[in-house]
Amino acid sequence: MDYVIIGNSAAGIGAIEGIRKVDQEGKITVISDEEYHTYSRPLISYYLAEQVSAEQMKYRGADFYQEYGVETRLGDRVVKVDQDDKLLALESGEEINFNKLLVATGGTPFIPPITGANKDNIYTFIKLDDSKAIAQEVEEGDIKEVVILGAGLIGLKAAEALVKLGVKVTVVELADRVLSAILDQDAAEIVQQNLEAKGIEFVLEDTIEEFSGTDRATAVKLKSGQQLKTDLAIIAVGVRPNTELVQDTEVELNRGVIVDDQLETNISGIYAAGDVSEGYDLVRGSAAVIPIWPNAYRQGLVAGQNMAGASESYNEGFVRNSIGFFGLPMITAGIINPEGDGYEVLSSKLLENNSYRKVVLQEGKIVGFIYLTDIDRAGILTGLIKEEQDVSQIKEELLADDFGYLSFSEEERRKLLWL
Amino acid sequence: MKGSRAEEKIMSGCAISGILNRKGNRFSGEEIIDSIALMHERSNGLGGGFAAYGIYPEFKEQYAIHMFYDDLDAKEEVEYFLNRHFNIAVAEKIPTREVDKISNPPIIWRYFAMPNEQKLSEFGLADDEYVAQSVMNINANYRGAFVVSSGKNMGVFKGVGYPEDIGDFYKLEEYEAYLWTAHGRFPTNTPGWWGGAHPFTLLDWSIVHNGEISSYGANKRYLEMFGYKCTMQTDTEAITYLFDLMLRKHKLSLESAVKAVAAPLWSEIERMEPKEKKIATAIRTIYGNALLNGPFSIILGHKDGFLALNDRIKLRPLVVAEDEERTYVASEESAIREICSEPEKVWTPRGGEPVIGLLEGREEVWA
Amino acid sequence: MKRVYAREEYCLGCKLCEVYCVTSHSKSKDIVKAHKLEEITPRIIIESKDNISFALQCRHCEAADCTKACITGAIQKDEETGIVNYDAVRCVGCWTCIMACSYGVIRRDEYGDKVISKCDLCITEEEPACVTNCPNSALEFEERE
Amino acid sequence: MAVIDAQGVYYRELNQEIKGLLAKGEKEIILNNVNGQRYIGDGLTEQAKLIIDGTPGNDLAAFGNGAEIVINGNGQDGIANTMNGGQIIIHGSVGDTLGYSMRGGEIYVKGDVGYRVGIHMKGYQDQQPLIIIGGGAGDFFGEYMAGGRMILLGLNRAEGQDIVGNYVGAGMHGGVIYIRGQVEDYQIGQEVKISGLDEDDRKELIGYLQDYCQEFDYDLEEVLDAEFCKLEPRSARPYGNLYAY
Amino acid sequence: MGLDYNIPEFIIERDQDRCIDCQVCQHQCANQVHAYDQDLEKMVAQDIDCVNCHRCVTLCPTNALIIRENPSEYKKNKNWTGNMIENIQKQAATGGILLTGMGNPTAKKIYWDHILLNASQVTNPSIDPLREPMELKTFLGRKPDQIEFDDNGELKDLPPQLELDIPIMFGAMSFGSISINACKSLAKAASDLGLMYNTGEGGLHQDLYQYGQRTIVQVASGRFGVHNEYLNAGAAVEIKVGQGAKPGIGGHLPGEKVGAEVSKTRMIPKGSDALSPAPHHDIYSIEDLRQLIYALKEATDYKKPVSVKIAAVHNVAAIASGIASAGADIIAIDGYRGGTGAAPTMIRDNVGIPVELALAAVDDRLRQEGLRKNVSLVVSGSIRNSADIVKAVALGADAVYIASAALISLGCHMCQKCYTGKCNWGIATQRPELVKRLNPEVGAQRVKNLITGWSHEIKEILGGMGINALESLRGNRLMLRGIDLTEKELEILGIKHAGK
Repeated sequence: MDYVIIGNSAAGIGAIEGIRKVDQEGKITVISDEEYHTYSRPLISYYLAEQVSAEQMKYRGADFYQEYGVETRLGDRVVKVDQDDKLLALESGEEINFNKLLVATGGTPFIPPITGANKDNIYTFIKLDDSKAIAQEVEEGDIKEVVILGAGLIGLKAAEALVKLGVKVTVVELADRVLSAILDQDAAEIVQQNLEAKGIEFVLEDTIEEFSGTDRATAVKLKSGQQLKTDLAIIAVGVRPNTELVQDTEVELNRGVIVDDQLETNISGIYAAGDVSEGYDLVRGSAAVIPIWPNAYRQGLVAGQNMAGASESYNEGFVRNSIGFFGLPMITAGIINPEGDGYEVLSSKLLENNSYRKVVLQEGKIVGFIYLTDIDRAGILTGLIKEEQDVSQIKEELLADDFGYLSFSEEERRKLLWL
Repeated sequence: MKGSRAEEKIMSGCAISGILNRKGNRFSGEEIIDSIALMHERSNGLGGGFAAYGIYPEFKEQYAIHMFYDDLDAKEEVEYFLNRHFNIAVAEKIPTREVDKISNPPIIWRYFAMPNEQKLSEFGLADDEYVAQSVMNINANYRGAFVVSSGKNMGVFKGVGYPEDIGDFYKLEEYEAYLWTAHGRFPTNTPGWWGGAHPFTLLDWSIVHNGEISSYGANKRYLEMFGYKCTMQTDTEAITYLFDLMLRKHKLSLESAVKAVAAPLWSEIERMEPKEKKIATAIRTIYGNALLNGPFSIILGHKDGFLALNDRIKLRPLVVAEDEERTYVASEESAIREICSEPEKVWTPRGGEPVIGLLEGREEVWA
Repeated sequence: MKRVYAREEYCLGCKLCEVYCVTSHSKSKDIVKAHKLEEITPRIIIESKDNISFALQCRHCEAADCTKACITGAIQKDEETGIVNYDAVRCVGCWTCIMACSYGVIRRDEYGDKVISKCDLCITEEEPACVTNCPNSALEFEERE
Repeated sequence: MAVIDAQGVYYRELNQEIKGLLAKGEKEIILNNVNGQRYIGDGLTEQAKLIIDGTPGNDLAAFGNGAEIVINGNGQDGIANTMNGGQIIIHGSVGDTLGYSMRGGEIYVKGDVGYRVGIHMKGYQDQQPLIIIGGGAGDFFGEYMAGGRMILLGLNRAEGQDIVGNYVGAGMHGGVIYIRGQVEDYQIGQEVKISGLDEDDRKELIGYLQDYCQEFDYDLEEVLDAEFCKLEPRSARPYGNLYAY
Repeated sequence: MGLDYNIPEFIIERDQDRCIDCQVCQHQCANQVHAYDQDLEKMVAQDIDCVNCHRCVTLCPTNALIIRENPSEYKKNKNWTGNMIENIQKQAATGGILLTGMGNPTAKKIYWDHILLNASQVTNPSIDPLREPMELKTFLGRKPDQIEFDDNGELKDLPPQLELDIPIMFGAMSFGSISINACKSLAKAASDLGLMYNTGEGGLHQDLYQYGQRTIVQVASGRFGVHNEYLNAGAAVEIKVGQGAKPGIGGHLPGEKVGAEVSKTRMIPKGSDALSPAPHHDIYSIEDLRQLIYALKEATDYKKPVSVKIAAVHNVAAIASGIASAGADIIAIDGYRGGTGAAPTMIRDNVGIPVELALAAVDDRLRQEGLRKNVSLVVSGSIRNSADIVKAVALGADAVYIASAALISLGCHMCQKCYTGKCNWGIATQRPELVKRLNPEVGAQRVKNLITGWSHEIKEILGGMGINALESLRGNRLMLRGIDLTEKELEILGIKHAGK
């Protein structure tokens, strides 16, 4: 059995580990346009901030491929997928047969149509190479001020890293708050204040119209007319599924590659997992791209097992994030800012220590939450979402500081904790 | 009494020997003397004695009461009692001879007697019970007097000295019995007391005993509830009464009585067949205080034979041998071989395993 | 595999398990020094209110979500021992594991620098310290179906 | 070679005569008509041989350390009490407490033995006491055993006679007992474990039995042609947990 | 309040160098003595509330706590001792009866400690109990004089007997006075060890029916939870006439301890006081006792031995003799040092007689009357160790009840505050958060350990006497000698003075 995996990040590694749970013999080939040993993408901001070494970036040990019997084509690129002949053509000219194919090509940063966006010192920030290039600029060049477009997870992690390196950062965000996808207004305010306290400046409800300068951008002009000096700029307004590779095949696409609960596409033998895929969202009850690391790994793992003949399902996916800036941690999941009827929102008062909690219920079940600062047992809520546990009896206690299994009846507790 | 009766319990180590002619043929006391004498080392000269069964054929229906008296006053008092309560056919001194090593004997007398009919009906007792109570009465209440034996057609000859000298003293070569038992004593109290020598008797039960019964205090107080008076402070007395209680009064079989005095361990009872187990459990439950605890080997003599037994974990020795007519038991094999150099069979019983020697034809009675 | 199971009907909420967990994971192994001189977050969590209390620690799940969520590979399940191991060197403190653990038994180490606090079953000992020292046998270390 | 007629001789005289002969360098003494004399051969250290016809009394060969004693008949109780060396060969059966606290030497018994045989037998340094018994044994066999070897063959038993009684190896904390036959769990002390023989055990056993069988004219192959079991202590410290401090 | 007595009885000393502020003491004290003071940033204690139960001392992981008696002294006075003064102060403040728990703490003579045991030397061997058999099995129940067979030679059945593997039983302590977990611990231990557990007068909780074969069900004056199923659930029935700690008076379980489970078990309404009358109102004389004994035998189809428990009082021997002839199979005698959950102090400390003397007198009397061999005798009232048991058996007892010792093995530290219901050891309490502190598995194991240790000791002592079965010790007073006893005491005990 020949397994081919396109992509060498969480989903790809999950798939390798999944295949090997079932099939110790089959040939596995991993192809990635990045030349690196598998590394952790979420760590690129830590790398930029010099908090982790290149060695520490490795997502699996140095002998991982050997141990798992994996052939690698790193730094090469698939240029064509022949779904009928089950053949891949690589940029290097090599052709590779497959019986089972996993598309785990991840996402591509979206670059809005801004004048001058192609200048040399304008970067996106999702790959190690991005981080390395920026790091080099900071190290070599005279980078004093940076403008970042987008106050999402990526933009702010880049901002945090750069501030730690002593750079002045201004973040421009079209929305009315930072981290609008994962925080509500109250929480966003706390986070923003915290970031501002560390020196990051924000321009909200605005966007960049133009990068000016010659080869390198030296200033940005905002839609509001405001001008900002910049020595380097980062565009972090979103990531889209990298479906390019299968665009010419019969693999069915929506925003991402559509997969069933076994992570298989409409074409038998071709699977997709990770940020490129569009699977079932437990919270929304419909298909969605869930571009987060744990989801990618789980999808990869399940896809791998199924490619090797197992029959595993995965429909527990939903968006959840654990992130922190300058020691202010937050964990959020699911639907944070519900729109429409049928939701019940519980939220705590903001406390002096910046602790904040919010839980969103739908039909007695948790569909989303925010834990800010006191995050230690947030996983309990994640679990309750996953278990689709009815919490209507204990909703008074959901926001309590010491919320835990104590709030459940003994019977439920024994079940949930398998005691 | 010659030597003093003990105030506290007497402990002793000993040698025992016994010979039964199963056909009831009688033989002289020489052999039993030779046998017990061989184990001289096991005694210390403070006690020796013999029980002989079948020695008084001419008076076999009468109770043969052997007595020790310290003085004539005691004799007079007891005889007054005996005369009132018994019809005495013969009253005579038991013949003895001068023996160097035997000194200071009491007045030794024997009576062949039957209970006084009138008294018997007055008390409403059977002969044996009447005699038994009389014996205990004398032993308890008459200072300077001691009943040595009180069975029919049997007698006990004992005293302070090595057993071979005691045998010589009593001229045992002149008696013929079908069952002889003998005892050489090693008491830890000195001086020995004539009444304290073995065998100890009641009616025709006689006990020779090697060892010490640690359960004495429990056995004694148990017996007292049945009217026995343990006045001798010896294990042997208590053992005799226990057998009297179980065999004569409660009519237990020899086997059952053994299950009381050398009770099978609970772990053994656990492995028994249900019926046997039930009986063994009942015996231990009812006769718990009859358990003889501590090291012992005993020979219980009676008119039909003997029961030899050692304690259930066999802390004292016992050897048995058989030839055509006789069964031998002794503390040491050499004591048997001394008088029967080539027995047909020699064996050592297990702890608590009774050896029962009976006259031919009497087996049924004891089953 | 052998796991620690709490029996809340006998948990006193005395928190001696925490005390001994800290001692067991201290450098000094001395109960007083461990608490007075070292800064250690206990790896066991007591939930306690009114008459109910019980202790929780890492369940060392078969399909441990934390290992799948970990962005650095710092948490991995040892296939042989079944123990979910944690490598503090690789951990960057992103707390994704905390998000993933539905038992809520991974905590930030309040003293350490960006590391988590999580039960390791006291692997070098015969039995976890919390179990050994529970005064009421409210914790059991055993194999269950 | 000297011959003594022991008929009716008191033990002290008999033993003095034996010791006198040995002191004069006598190497072999035959004792005829022995019956019941105690302490024969006690404390002998000479490399000499006593041949006894008859039934010697208790405590034969106590504290022995070198002599060879042959009994052409049965022995009584307490033979080889605290023996340190030498050899005792008994052509008949013996009584209780054979080889109490024996530390070295060998005892061969052709027939049966009584209670508490090999009690507190112990090995020390290169001394390994050995008792081999042709017949059966009573209760408390190897009680308190702390070392050495005992082999119980159970040959020529009477009808219904068990090969060994109860409480075998009670309190055993050293040494090995080999029994030619089966022992039930209830028969052994709680400190003892029963197993079958492995190759090494068999070799050891054959080594011991060769001489023995020759001595008594037993057929070695026949003796070996049976299932043996091996009894060993579970621990050298059976009562380690008995006490509360 | 002004004049009321409020000097702490105990002083708590905390070694701040060792205290790690773990607050275990705080979590464990039901009297709320310990607390963490946020301002002082350390643990502090309210000495006045401390009952010296040692829960905190025991659980403090760094041994940082010491509890001392308050060293404040009264002016020296052998007559008006501090204790006397404090009692008066308490009564002056309240007008109530002085109440206390557990057994008599006064310094009266303990006869066990004046009796010494024998051992074998030379003339007979001591027996090694570890390797040689050593039997403690005991049967309680009525025994016939002799074994009897019917005409077919079949053994006639004995009257019902309780079979004990060790001559120890757990004395009566009701569910209500002690917690369900304490009951479970004792019942399970009894079951595992082959002993007996006694329900006391609190009925039998449904969870304990499984131990019925190892249970003596008690019938007391309040008849709590007594019904046919209960009577037949146990292996024996005990009529409780009296209790050593409070002879002649009844009992009182306050309503706050009558929770749902106690209510169900005792079959009384939740929250109502459970009052036990001083006498049984169907026993005003000995023939009435016989009537009740046979009523119980009828109700249990003559399958269960019936025990009668009395307090050791002045004419105990005559009473016991009456009980034996009234048909009881077992007589239990509880001495004046016996424990209790609650008793008026004056009664506990001043009524009744020592069980040692009572036992000796009863055993003698029953023997004189030839009854001792038929009826079983159980004694209790502060059996503190295995030697006490050996002495009791040698004096004449068949078995003993232990209660305080069993509770101590469960954790009790004898603070004597059982009646407050705030037992920090989860024993004498019905508060769920305290009850759970006694894990019955742990409890049962601790009790089992105790009894196992004692049984080893009893065997060692027996072996030393050269005895390998307990029945050979029973009533064997030759194994006892007295020291520091008067001729009269020796006479009553039926033993000689040491040296004689």
